[in-house]
Amino acid sequence: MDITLTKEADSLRSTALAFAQHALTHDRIRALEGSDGGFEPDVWRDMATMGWSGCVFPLEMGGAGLGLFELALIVEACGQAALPSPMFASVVEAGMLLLESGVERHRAAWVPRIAAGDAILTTAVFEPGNAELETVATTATPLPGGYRIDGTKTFVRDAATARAIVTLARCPDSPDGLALLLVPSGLRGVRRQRLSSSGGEALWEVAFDGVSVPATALVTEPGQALAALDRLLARGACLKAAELVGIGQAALDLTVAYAKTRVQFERPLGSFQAVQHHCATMYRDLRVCRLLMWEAAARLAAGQPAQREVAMAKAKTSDAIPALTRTAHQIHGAIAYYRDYPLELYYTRAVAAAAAYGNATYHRRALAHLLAHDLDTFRGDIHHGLPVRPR
Amino acid sequence: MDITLTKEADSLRSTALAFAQHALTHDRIRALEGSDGGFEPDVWRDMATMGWSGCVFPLEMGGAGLGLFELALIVEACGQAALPSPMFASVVEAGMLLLESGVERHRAAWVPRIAAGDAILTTAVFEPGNAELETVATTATPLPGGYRIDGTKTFVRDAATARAIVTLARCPDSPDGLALLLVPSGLRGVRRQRLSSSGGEALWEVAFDGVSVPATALVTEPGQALAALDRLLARGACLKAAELVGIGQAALDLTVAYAKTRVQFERPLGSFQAVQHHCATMYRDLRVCRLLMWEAAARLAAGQPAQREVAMAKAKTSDAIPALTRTAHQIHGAIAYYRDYPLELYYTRAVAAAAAYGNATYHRRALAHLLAHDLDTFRGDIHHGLPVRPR
Amino acid sequence: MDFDLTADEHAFRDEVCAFLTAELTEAVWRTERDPDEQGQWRREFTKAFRRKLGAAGYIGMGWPAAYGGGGKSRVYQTIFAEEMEYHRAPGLDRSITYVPNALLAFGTDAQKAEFLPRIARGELSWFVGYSEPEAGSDLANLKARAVPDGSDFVVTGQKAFSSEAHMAEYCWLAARTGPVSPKHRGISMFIVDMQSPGIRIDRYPTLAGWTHHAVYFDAVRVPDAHLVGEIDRGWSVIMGAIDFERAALAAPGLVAFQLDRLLAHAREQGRLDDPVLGDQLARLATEAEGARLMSYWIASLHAHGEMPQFETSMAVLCKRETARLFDAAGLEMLGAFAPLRAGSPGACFDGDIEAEYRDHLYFQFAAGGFDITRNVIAHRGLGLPR
Amino acid sequence: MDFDLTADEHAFRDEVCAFLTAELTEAVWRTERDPDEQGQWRREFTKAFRRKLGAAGYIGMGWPAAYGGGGKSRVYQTIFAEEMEYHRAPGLDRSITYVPNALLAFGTDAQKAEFLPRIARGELSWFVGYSEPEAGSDLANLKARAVPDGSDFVVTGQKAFSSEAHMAEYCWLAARTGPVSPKHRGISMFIVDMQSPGIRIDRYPTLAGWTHHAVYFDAVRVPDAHLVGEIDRGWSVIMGAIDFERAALAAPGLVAFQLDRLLAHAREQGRLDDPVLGDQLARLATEAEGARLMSYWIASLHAHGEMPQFETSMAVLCKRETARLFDAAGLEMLGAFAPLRAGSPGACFDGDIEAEYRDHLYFQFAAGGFDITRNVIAHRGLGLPR
Repeated sequence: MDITLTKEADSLRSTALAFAQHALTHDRIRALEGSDGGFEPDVWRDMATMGWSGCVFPLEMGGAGLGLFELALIVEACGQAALPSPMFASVVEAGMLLLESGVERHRAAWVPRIAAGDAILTTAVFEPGNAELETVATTATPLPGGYRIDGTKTFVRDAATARAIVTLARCPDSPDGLALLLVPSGLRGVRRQRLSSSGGEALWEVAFDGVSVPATALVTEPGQALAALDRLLARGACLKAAELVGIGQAALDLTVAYAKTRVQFERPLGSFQAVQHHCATMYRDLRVCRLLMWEAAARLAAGQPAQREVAMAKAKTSDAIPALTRTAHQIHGAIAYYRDYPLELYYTRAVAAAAAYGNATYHRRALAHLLAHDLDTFRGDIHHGLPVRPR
Repeated sequence: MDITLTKEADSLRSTALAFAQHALTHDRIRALEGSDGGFEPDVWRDMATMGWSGCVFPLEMGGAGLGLFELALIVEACGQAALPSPMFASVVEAGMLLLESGVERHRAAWVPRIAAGDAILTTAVFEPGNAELETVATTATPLPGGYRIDGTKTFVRDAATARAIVTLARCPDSPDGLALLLVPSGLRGVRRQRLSSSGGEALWEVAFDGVSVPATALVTEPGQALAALDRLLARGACLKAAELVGIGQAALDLTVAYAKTRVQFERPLGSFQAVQHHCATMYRDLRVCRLLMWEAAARLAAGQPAQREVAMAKAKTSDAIPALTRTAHQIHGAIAYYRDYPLELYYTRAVAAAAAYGNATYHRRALAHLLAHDLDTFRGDIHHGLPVRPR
Repeated sequence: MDFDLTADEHAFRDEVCAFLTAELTEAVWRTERDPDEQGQWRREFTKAFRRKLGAAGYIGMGWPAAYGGGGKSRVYQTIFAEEMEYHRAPGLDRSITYVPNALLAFGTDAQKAEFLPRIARGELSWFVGYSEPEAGSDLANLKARAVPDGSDFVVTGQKAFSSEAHMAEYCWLAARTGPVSPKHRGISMFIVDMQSPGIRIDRYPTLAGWTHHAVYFDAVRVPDAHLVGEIDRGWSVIMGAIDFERAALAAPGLVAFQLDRLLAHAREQGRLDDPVLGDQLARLATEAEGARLMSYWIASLHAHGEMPQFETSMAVLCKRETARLFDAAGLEMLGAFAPLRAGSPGACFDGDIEAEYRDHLYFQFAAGGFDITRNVIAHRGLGLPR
Repeated sequence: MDFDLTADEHAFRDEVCAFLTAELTEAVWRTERDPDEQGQWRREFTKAFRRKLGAAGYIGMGWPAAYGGGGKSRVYQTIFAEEMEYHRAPGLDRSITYVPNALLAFGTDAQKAEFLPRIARGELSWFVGYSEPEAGSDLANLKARAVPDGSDFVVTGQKAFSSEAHMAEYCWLAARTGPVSPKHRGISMFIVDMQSPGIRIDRYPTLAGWTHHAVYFDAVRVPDAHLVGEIDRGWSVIMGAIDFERAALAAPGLVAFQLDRLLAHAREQGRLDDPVLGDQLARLATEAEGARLMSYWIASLHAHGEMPQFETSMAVLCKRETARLFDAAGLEMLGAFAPLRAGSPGACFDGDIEAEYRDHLYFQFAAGGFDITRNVIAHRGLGLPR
């Protein structure tokens, strides 16, 4: 047991944060929010040069050979800086999916380009009115030599800049009834509409209207889509938790800095006990969030089962970090109510990250499901074995 | 709409509180907690003389002709003073049950004696392991000219001092399958065991082992037991909410008084902003509890449907008042951790009153049931009619 | 003690509800909204609507008959405010709640005669010039100065967080006329014509989407006759009028609307029988009922001639904390779709829940806010020492 | 970064668990409980149990080898503390956590030689004489005095809230030797033999059921040799040793036990699939996991040679707030049966949940408590001004 960052990890985090915090001005970040791309290509190139886009990929594919835990630290740093990039779409979603579950053809073709930052890919999983994945309505109908894809996907990240979209569809050819297909985004019949959304991500609704792809578009071996999807969802939830931790840290830092300098009633705001107690609670909650997120990320990185830990991390961060940003605003007062004060960046990003990959209610339902059906997993690795002393 | 106490009601409340707060010393209250009777007979006689035991009964039965709302004010005052009495068992439970639902024979025989404080009656409704009334296991088996009662009841108030116990049992003779029977507590086969319980009430488990009663023991007309029971449960929940409001007021008063005088770090404790904010929250919550309780009591008193209001009042008080007593202790610190400080009286009574007649979870389930099956009632009398503007 | 509306009150409520339903048609909702404005109604529409409120007799309801008032009790005013909030109607703000009541309490006869009839007709919008960049919660710290010069005062300074300044005919201004210490002394109140030379208004976008204003006064001349109350004694006007604002803020229509919206959503989704959601809606409905009762309790006290003070602050706190519970719970209930904004595919209620989650942030710090209000309750309500 | 126990740590954990399971048999639970004692074990049993802990090598685990210590990292100490709490075993308290570490840090060589071996063997119970009636959170306000007289000090005063005073061989005493102002100066630390003439102990029943003590010192003589640290500089000893106490208090075994108990109850009642209960248990389990990680995070920092300070306070706060969530949730889960106490028909877990709901009240105010701990986090952790 050793819950501390290694020197290397700590150094990675510091480097990432220093870069992320200086990459863009707040004005530029705000300006990017409405744009089609949603990020600054030059900054993404720099991130690739520093090895972040390749961080989690093997050396032989041009990556840095690090793991999911290090990726979480980078995502946290980007969250803390409110820095937009296609990291989530291209690396966390599509890139890692291809790395872990992709057939050799696609892995070899795309992972090195994703790692190098040369190509951006994304995924299309969720559907309108059906965000909880209970059913998938998009279909991949077998045609001679390929498939025809019909359906509408939503919450597709960076669809305007992605070369291709790894798309989930029902498919009768596969034993699990599902297929993940790589759809070049310029194909005829692929249409996209920008979602207007809280936070800084460029999210899209993407409609596939009789889109034809060849049989080689299949990303995973038959019957492997569901497993790949499970891993994608766990990874996405964990890394959104990491982003939330970064958001919370930024909101707390802004608040403490403001409380130390703002004077009201002839005293620094931060000398009022109510403000102190709010800040202490924020700090305590943030620490708990960070530890839960670290645990989930470390288990995923080690390939251990992490259903429980991911659900706990995402449930807790999705509740606590938006609450923390509300308290941050309460302490700031009117000054932070204006768009030119950076706190609002975190306020809105907390809403978006809390809702992405399952909000707190969703993940508590997942935990309750474990409780009902798999008590040992619910209780975790370190437990003492029920029943307790029968008294 | 007029949410203020009438002069008469306000005066009744003041009188009741003044009496209740001076009737017994705290030491005496503590000493009574373990005793079989659980209350001071002299004090109960005084309460009867002042008309409290008769408050809610009609003039022609020796009562004061007031209503349930006034009774709630008296129960609140007794809660605020931690004053034990058989008011709940004899008046709220058995007396009002007989008044509202009893056959003439029993009503005429018992209500005047209950009103005068000459006789104490109680009810036996709940059963061990089965506190939520989903099923009743106690049986009233028809015999020639009467019934044989078998079963065990729990949470029977004041069983040691009650002359008779109005007992709920399954009974094949009744259209609703239930009967309420008046069982003299001295009958052969009636055995009682004191529950050791948080708070000041004398609660008992009462076993009926082949107890024979005549056919005239039936308290209600056939088929009326369930309706009588529904009213009893609503009344009990509302008046436990009233008791909780009294408990909360006492805990807040003790805390504010202590915070004004206790000096720490060369300042009155109450000058610390954290203490001020705790107290303000207690006060706010207490006011909400009182208004919800008033509303429930006023509706019950007027004979209006009050499912929603009673459930809200009991759910909120059962959550908020125990929490308030915890905060009261947090502010007091070590001094109130000792038994000789009166705060513990309220701490333990809050637990007992919150659990009696359905705790917060129970009443929220009742509200959720309304939500699912009777949305209009869930929303309350004053609502604007769903759906809201469709935008 | 009566928790039901009387027949008269019920009729009044139905009348207001019918008025608002008739005025705020679907077409109006389509054409008159403006995301740049606080409250999100076009400013011309707000001004026109306020005139309609005046014509319908809803503005002076509680004033003495001598000033054209209807002499209706606070219960009616609360019913009116509840309906206005529930229907999210424009125009019920400081211009008709705060300023006329402050004028009635502290104005000269001439000032009353000059302004009250026009306010009653809904003709005037007011900007309340209190806050400054360095004077928020600590209002007495304000620095704007008014210097006597002949029969005028000359005002110079800057006001911040200035709601409706861009559409106001007049400003209800606090400025320093006397010494800086003790800070609460030396403040005076003025009525300033917003057409006066020397006034400049800047716009600042808020995170809620709408535009707020800052107002700069550069040697603006205000006649003596528009000094309200005694010179250097403006603090007592500010303090004495606080309750007028609070009482309006405590109206429970917002949380009633928030509850009904979530219920409508749950019903539409067939989730009224979801146990976890049911438990949460039970909690929220209970809090909403508490907030409603608090509001009518304050109204009842006023109707009995009592003068609730910290109790009104408590009612505002209760209403606003409850509204914030609804804001967060609403997002949670929308799940993955919570962040979607107006016009976006997939947005529920046109993104209103997320928009309000941002907008209502000011509940937590403005007009006292959650922390300062707790101070007030502790000091004035419980007598705890400073 | 490794969230799993190493093989060695796992083995140690299993060993401690086996030791405690073997020692705390059903028979022991039946015969050795005493509701009059804090922790509810008979005092003789607690003392005997502590000797067993000593014999098993669990007491000096973290001390330097020179003093008979095992040199085991804080992770092992946390594992041990977690197991002790989970099994609700007696004896892990200030006598083996606080006092020996304070002695190691501040004692003379002679004091270490005199006391450490006996502490390591589990022979000594200590009463920590800090709090007084007027010196609770404001500890520097203490009034007990120690006056030099020849080669002794003469101690007079009163101590309150004195855990284990009735069974202690020694007192670790804070008394005033110097000026009253500034309050933090002029305090000195002493080791006092509890058999000394002039010591009287009174008993006070607590609301938790057990008996607490007050200790009266009437001209009690303490030899110079038992002064700890410099005269008048006791405050730095108190402050320097705070972390020793905090680290032990942060152990997460209590909340793990509380969670498992509720899970056992839900399973027994066939309610593991109740959605509302499931939602609540999901929340509680998440908080419990957070508290566990906080505790091992602190241990990891120590194992790396870092010196966490306010972080340890934060871990204690987190553990204790979580425990209080469990206390209230436990009562709620028991429903109507929640108030029933030990021995009563119908009592679940022999009334332990209600008893702990009372007992754990002290979490909220003792050893800093929730409010003072937040002050500490704000000042030391975030650097907010006083």
